[in-house]
Amino acid sequence: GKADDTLNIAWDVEVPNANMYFDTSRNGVIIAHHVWDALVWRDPATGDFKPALATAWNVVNDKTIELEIRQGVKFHNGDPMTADDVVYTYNYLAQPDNGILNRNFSNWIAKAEKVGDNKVRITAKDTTPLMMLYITELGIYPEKYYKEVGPDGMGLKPVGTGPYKITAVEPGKRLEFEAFADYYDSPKGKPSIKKIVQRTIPEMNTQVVELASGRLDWIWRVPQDQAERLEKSGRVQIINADTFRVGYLALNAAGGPEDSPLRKQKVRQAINHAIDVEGIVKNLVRGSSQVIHSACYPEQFGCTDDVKKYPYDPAKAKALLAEAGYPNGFNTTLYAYRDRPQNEAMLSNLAAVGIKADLRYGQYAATRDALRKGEVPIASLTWGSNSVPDVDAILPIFFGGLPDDLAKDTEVQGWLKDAASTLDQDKRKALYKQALQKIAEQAYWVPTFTYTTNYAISNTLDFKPTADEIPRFWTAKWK
Amino acid sequence: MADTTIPPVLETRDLHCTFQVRQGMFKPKKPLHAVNGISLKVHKGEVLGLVGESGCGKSTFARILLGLQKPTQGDVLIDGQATSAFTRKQIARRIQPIFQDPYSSLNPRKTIGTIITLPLSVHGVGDPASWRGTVERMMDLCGLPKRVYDSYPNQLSGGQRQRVAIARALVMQPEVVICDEPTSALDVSVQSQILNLLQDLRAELGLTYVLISHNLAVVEHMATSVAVMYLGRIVEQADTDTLYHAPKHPYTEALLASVLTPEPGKGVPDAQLGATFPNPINPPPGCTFHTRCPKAMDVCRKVAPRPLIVDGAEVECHLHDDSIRSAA
Amino acid sequence: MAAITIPAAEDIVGPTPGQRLRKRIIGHRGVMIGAVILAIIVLMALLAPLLAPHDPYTQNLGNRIVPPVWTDGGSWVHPLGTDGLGRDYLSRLMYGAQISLFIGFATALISGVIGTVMGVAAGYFGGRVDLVVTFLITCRLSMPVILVSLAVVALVGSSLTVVVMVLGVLLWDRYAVVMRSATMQVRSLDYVAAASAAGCSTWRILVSEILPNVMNPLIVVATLEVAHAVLLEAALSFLGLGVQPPLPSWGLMISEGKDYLLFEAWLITIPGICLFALLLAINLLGDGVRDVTAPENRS
Amino acid sequence: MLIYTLKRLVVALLVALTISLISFGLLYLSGDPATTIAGESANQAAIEAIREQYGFNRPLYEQYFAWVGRALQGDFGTSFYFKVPVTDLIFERLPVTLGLGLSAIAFAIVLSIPLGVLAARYPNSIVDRLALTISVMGQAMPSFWFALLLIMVFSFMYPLLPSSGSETWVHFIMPTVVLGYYATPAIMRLTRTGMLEVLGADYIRTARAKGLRPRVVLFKHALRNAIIPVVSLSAVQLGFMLGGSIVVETIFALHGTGYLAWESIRRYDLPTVQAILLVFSLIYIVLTFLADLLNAWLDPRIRVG
Amino acid sequence: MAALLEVENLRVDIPLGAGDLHAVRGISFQVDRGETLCIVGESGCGKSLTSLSLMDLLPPKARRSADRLAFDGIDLAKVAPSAMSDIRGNRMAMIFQEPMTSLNPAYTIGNQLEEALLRHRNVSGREARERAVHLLEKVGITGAASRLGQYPHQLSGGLRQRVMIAMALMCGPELILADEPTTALDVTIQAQILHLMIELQKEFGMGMILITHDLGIVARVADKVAVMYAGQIVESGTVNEVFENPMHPYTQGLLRCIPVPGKTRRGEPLGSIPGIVPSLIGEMKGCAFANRCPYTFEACLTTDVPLFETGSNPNAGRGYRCLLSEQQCIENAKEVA
Ligand SMILES: Nc1ncnc2c1ncn2[C@@H]1O[C@H](COP(=O)(O)OP(=O)(O)OP(=O)(O)O)[C@@H](O)[C@H]1O
Ligand SMILES: Nc1ncnc2c1ncn2[C@@H]1O[C@H](COP(=O)(O)OP(=O)(O)OP(=O)(O)O)[C@@H](O)[C@H]1O
Ligand SMILES: [Mg+2]
Ligand SMILES: [Mg+2]
Repeated sequence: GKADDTLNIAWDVEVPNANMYFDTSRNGVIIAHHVWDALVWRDPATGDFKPALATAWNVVNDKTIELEIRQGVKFHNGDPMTADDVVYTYNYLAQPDNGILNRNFSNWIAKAEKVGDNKVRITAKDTTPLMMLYITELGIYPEKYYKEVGPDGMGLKPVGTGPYKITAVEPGKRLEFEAFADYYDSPKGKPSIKKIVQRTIPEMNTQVVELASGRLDWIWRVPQDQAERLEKSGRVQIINADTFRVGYLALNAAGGPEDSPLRKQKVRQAINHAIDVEGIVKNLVRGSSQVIHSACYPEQFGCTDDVKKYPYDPAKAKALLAEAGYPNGFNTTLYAYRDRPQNEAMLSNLAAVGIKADLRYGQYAATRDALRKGEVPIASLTWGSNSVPDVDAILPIFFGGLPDDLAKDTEVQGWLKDAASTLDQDKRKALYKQALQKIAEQAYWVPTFTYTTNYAISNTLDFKPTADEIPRFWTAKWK
Repeated sequence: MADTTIPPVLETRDLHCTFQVRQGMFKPKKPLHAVNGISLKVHKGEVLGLVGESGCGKSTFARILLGLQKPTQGDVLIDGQATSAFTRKQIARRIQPIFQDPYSSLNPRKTIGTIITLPLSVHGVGDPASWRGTVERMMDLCGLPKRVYDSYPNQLSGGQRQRVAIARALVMQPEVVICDEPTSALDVSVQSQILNLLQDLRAELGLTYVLISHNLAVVEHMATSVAVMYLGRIVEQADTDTLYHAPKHPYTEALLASVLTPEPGKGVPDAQLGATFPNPINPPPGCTFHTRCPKAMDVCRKVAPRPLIVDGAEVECHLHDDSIRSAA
Repeated sequence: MAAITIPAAEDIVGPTPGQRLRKRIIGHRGVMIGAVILAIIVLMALLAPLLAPHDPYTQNLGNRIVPPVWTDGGSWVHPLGTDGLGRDYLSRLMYGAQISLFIGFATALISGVIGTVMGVAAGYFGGRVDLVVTFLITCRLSMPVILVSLAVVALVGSSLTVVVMVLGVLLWDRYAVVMRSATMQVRSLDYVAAASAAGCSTWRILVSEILPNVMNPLIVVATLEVAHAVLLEAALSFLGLGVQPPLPSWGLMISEGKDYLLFEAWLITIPGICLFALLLAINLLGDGVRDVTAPENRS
Repeated sequence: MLIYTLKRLVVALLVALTISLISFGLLYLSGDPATTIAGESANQAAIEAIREQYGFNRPLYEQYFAWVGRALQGDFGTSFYFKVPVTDLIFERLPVTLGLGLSAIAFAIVLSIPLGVLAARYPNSIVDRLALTISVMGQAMPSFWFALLLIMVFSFMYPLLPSSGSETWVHFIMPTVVLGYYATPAIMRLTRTGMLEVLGADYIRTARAKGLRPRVVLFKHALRNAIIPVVSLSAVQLGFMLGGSIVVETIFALHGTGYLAWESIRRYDLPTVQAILLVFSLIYIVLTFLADLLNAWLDPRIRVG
Repeated sequence: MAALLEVENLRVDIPLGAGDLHAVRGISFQVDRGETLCIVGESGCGKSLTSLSLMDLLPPKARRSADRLAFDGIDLAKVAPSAMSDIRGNRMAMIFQEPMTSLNPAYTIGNQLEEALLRHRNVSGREARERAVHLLEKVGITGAASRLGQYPHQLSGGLRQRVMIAMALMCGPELILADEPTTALDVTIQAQILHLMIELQKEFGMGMILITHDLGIVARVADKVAVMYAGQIVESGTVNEVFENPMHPYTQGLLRCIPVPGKTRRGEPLGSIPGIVPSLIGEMKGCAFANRCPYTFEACLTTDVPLFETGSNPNAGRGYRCLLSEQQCIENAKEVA
């Protein structure tokens, strides 16, 4: 609370450890942002890149970048941060057998080398349009300390250069952060709150009760209904913020049995028409959630709304089904792993046009496994793009021929490949637009809506969320 | 005795039955010789009385005769044929039981009619239509009113239940009936009814009984010959008159002395057997009775007596073994 | 002293066991209360298609979380209000009764068959059979049901069939334990020996002598296991692994109402109370049957 | 005694083996855990690497025997999720669960034995009715529902008790009540029927015939004998509480083994789930063994053969 | 001087769902010091309830009433429960039927023996122990001192019953109530126990009420006999009078039922009493034995039969409850013999 200058926060998931490269969860990313700084910092408000541990940089060519390393930065354990640490970190990440889990941001790295006292050159394996973005996500590890303690030691006693240092780790239970007194003059700014204590509380009601009784100051992902009523009670403040996460129904357009109705474009279009996304957003999801029509988050680079739209029209859906040879609809299965009410609503939309779907509600992993085996006709899924503000973080995964690609549209795959291998941003944009239009035309997906998150925070706290779902507590203040 | 050319209806040869019992949860199992070498013959029409203290193995012996318990050693012969060659069903046709407790020997969920019909239906005797007649005749014979055919056991008195048990045992017309304490759960007034019934039925149907009882007066009244059991063995066996008038074994003597007849003024005799009953799991060495025997000799503590025939009685006691006595 | 009528002593024939049982059941308050509640719930479940005011699956997103009629804003259109998807709560409760009862009885049936067979076999044959069964019981008891069923349901995927099968395969322990000891008791009684001595086959003894006489404890266990299964399904549903929506089991309704606990408590209290009433009724019934059939109650 | 203990040990071992087999088959037959470990954003290569690293591509029986071999040395492998030895993980969290279980059983005993005794002493009295009501309610109340209601009342409407965490004993009050209440009916019933039965026993009549005071008869002669089955039951109930702790720990955010088990199931953290199942069953077996010993100590018929 | 125990018109009723069960229906008797009264009757005739009602140990729902219930001049019907418990086990002691279940399995017999003395006498533990050893020896248990540490289950039935006797004697009671003390025992042990009880009773000069259903025991042990049927005493008197001249048809019937070695002829039918005991629930009219009696006439069914006193010595309490004349009864008895 404000009284002891300690920010008490709760998450519903256990944090396995505090070693950022060994935790792929959202919480791992949040911890990483607090404990480790990267070479470059991206301002979430403007999207500009600003110098962090590197004071300046120079893109040498398609695959190479050189950076000037900042002097006088200290790690949490007191060691100075040097170019050697940077080189070590990047080369460590480039090793294929290092066992790290978070490879999306790092598997482009070919090598890093020191090219001057404070100068580092980083080479990519391929043309990497998002190189700068990735660099902002890669925290720098202390070479000496990390060699000493290894990944496990790092997980229990993390050391970085970030605005908060971790003072206690009880895996799965709690983490304690303390503002780092020697934090350099970073574009992130100096932290204002002295201590942060994170606890894991799985049950949302318990979280809310603890918040209401003052034992917590910050929680998030509060269900909309509960959030609205909490706000009304006046005991806490509610902030509804956008996220990069979008929801969609993936339709198995290329797989499944030979006579699968979903192989027919008309059927897929019918499904698009059948689902009352607008109604669901307006009545159920609410907040600042928006309806989307293309397979990406609207603010992402390359995303466009200029695609074929399918307004809610059950009659048309029925007509399309009839045209496709299913005047009485058909039976199918809908796989889902979260947001039961929304899925039930969609289920009833489908039922209204004659598509009787069983809900198969299970674990995310099980759903995705089944999906990859081609056993899933319709899956209700979401994707958060790892908070990357570029469609590169979504389209190639689902339409670029990877295992999650159900459409298997070689044309789209080709465009996406082209887009990934050029640095020409306009060209990329055009290619993505082409792809998104075809995806919509073919109705491979039913894009639904963007997700928002409700933050419930104590009245004394001044906190501003960002769309990338990374709470930045170093910017939080007591009122 | 009986004609030796006709084999006895029932004969046992060196019958043993050993249980493995656990004395406490933490103790290993130990053998308990419940029946420890019994050889007996029962001739047609005889009533063999079997007496002995509680736990000496009478019921176990009865269960073996009925084929309900496998002997660990030895044979039971019916009409000279070993029952090990018979199925349970074949034994059932010839030997039937009457149990002590008329409350637990009738299935409370079945009507009297069904209970008595059971043996008929198991053996498929005659056609089912005739069963009811047969059963009612049997009930009549056992003094049961026809009305109770559709009653349940809990609606009957103890004596009536015992009559049902008897009817069930006799409906197949077996040769031998094993009565394991048939009256000890009943009041005297009912006991005499049942005993009379058993006598009548025996005469009428030519039955052979093995009558187990701890009531010596009852045995004397019913039996033609008597066997006295002690710790799994028959220690004395003779025809009833011989045994009651000239008991040979000290244990038989003590038993007879302990019978309390309703004759005022005679006082309570002191049988002079010690207060302790030996533990059947750890039977005393030598003659198992020596710990309580008022006439015990040194030899009794070491050597088990052998069966002897003395004045028409078979007895296992060193007192009657001339070779031992002359040695002593 | 001839012509007088003395009532024949043998005439004293009491009521049959069935009659006595009926009389005692009627006289037992717990049984009656339990039976009445259960009858109401069963009727509600059976007559749901006739009685329910709305279709339990029809959503009306514009009409969500309407409070019940006795609170401000409630109306008789939806006497118990509507849920988070605007479905009529009363109708869902009625159909939910079907599901919850089905789970309870189907599970009890499956586990009853497994447990009774095992228990009776162990009790009757003793020896090695008993050893094996006892060992299986120990194994089963040493695994927490909820943990195992959670694991299985999580891995296999949850659905009504899966839940019933999993619980059915897990909840046989009490049957086995009780049937084993009941059978042991009955087995040592003389009427079994008599049947055996009459030449009955083992099968016949088991079916016609043993089984009818272990029926009472079996019924008691069965009722209690119905309650147990309903409760477990509710717990699974609560953890998100029970029956699948839109099927409305009461456990699932509680789980769905959970999000509204603090502000719209009726969404969780109403199905909670229904579940409570059902479990109460079954337990009262089971306990009552135990009382009524207990041997000390014979007099 | 020694032989008895050895026999129990063998049984325990067999049970453990059976359970490990069941849990192994159960978990591994149900799909490929690699996807889960890799996480949402992992690509195919990462999944392959993990499959290789953990040996999921080897035949099942090989995996099983390798696992048993290591388990026999006390090594249950490394948690997929936490990347620490499962043994450490479990033993770190066990105290919370055991503490909760013990306080819950203590609560149940303290509530149910006196009530059970009184109910048996005064059958059909108000106390008896009360005891009956408490026990019937306990049987009929889903524990998660009860827990949520308690939170609503005692933390939200009247903020008296903390609803999460395990720092002080105050944090344990509500979880203890919820979990303990769950075991109360069975214990109370057994105490009551046991007492009723014992009070009708011949030796109680003997004690009264000696002119002993009612208090002495009730506590010295009756309770002592009625308590014996209650001891076993309490141990068994304590074992059952391990399962019950899943729900309770989740709601009250107690980081014990029950919650770990549930989360591990959701995370496909197979080594952890397996180890917890095994540990739970071993605890159960140890508990019943202890109960038997305690019984033997309480009951001279067993103690003195 | 008044007798040690005087009972007049003792009734015990047990309310049941179907009506009151009149288990004991107005019985009267007296026992003096050094005297043995045997109460004999068939199962369910109310023998145990009679003895329990004397000790105030009836089951909770049973109700007791009596015109007079005096022990050594103390009115037992009026004393407070605590005063009654001071008498119980102290001046009046009881021995029960089931030696197997009448001792608490959880405590050593030493503990259970001493407990009785420590409750009623202000003695040290050592003294109690000595008395226990003394009495155990007295009842014929060898190695008494070492037995104190044993638990009931380690003793055989006969030994347990001896322990029960010793326990009853711990406080030196003036009256002993023994409810079927030997029914569960083997014949040889039964004889020993009865023998022992008679000796001890003589030695301590106690009054004794011995309850049994075995006429053999009665004949050998009793000074006075009361024959019970359906909650009433149907015949009473000294042992010789009752056995030699049974007046009541029931007593006569009972005596005919028993085979006596040497007297009854082998294989000949025994006498018997047909039918069964009437239900004791609800009011009963007429003679309770009427439905089984060979001499029943109309009045038997309607008239409540009083206990007719007879015999030369009024103190002997000779009486019978039958409408037949004394002469008739004696003639019937002769038929029997
Ligand atoms: N199934 C069994 N398992 C172990 N021991 C047994 C078994 N049946 C009988 N025994 C033991 O064998 C001995 C003989 O028992 P049995 O029942 O034959 O005696 P009994 O002479 O009929 O006694 P009673 O007069 O009390 O009926 C007893 O010590 C008894 O404990
Ligand atoms: N607690 C009780 N509740 C109801 N009825 C009882 C109770 N105790 C005894 N009775 C009934 O009272 C009558 C007399 O019982 P009592 O025990 O005195 O008989 P008894 O002569 O001692 O018989 P037994 O020879 O079987 O011991 C019986 O009909 C019995 O059923
Ligand atoms: Mg026997
Ligand atoms: Mg009695």
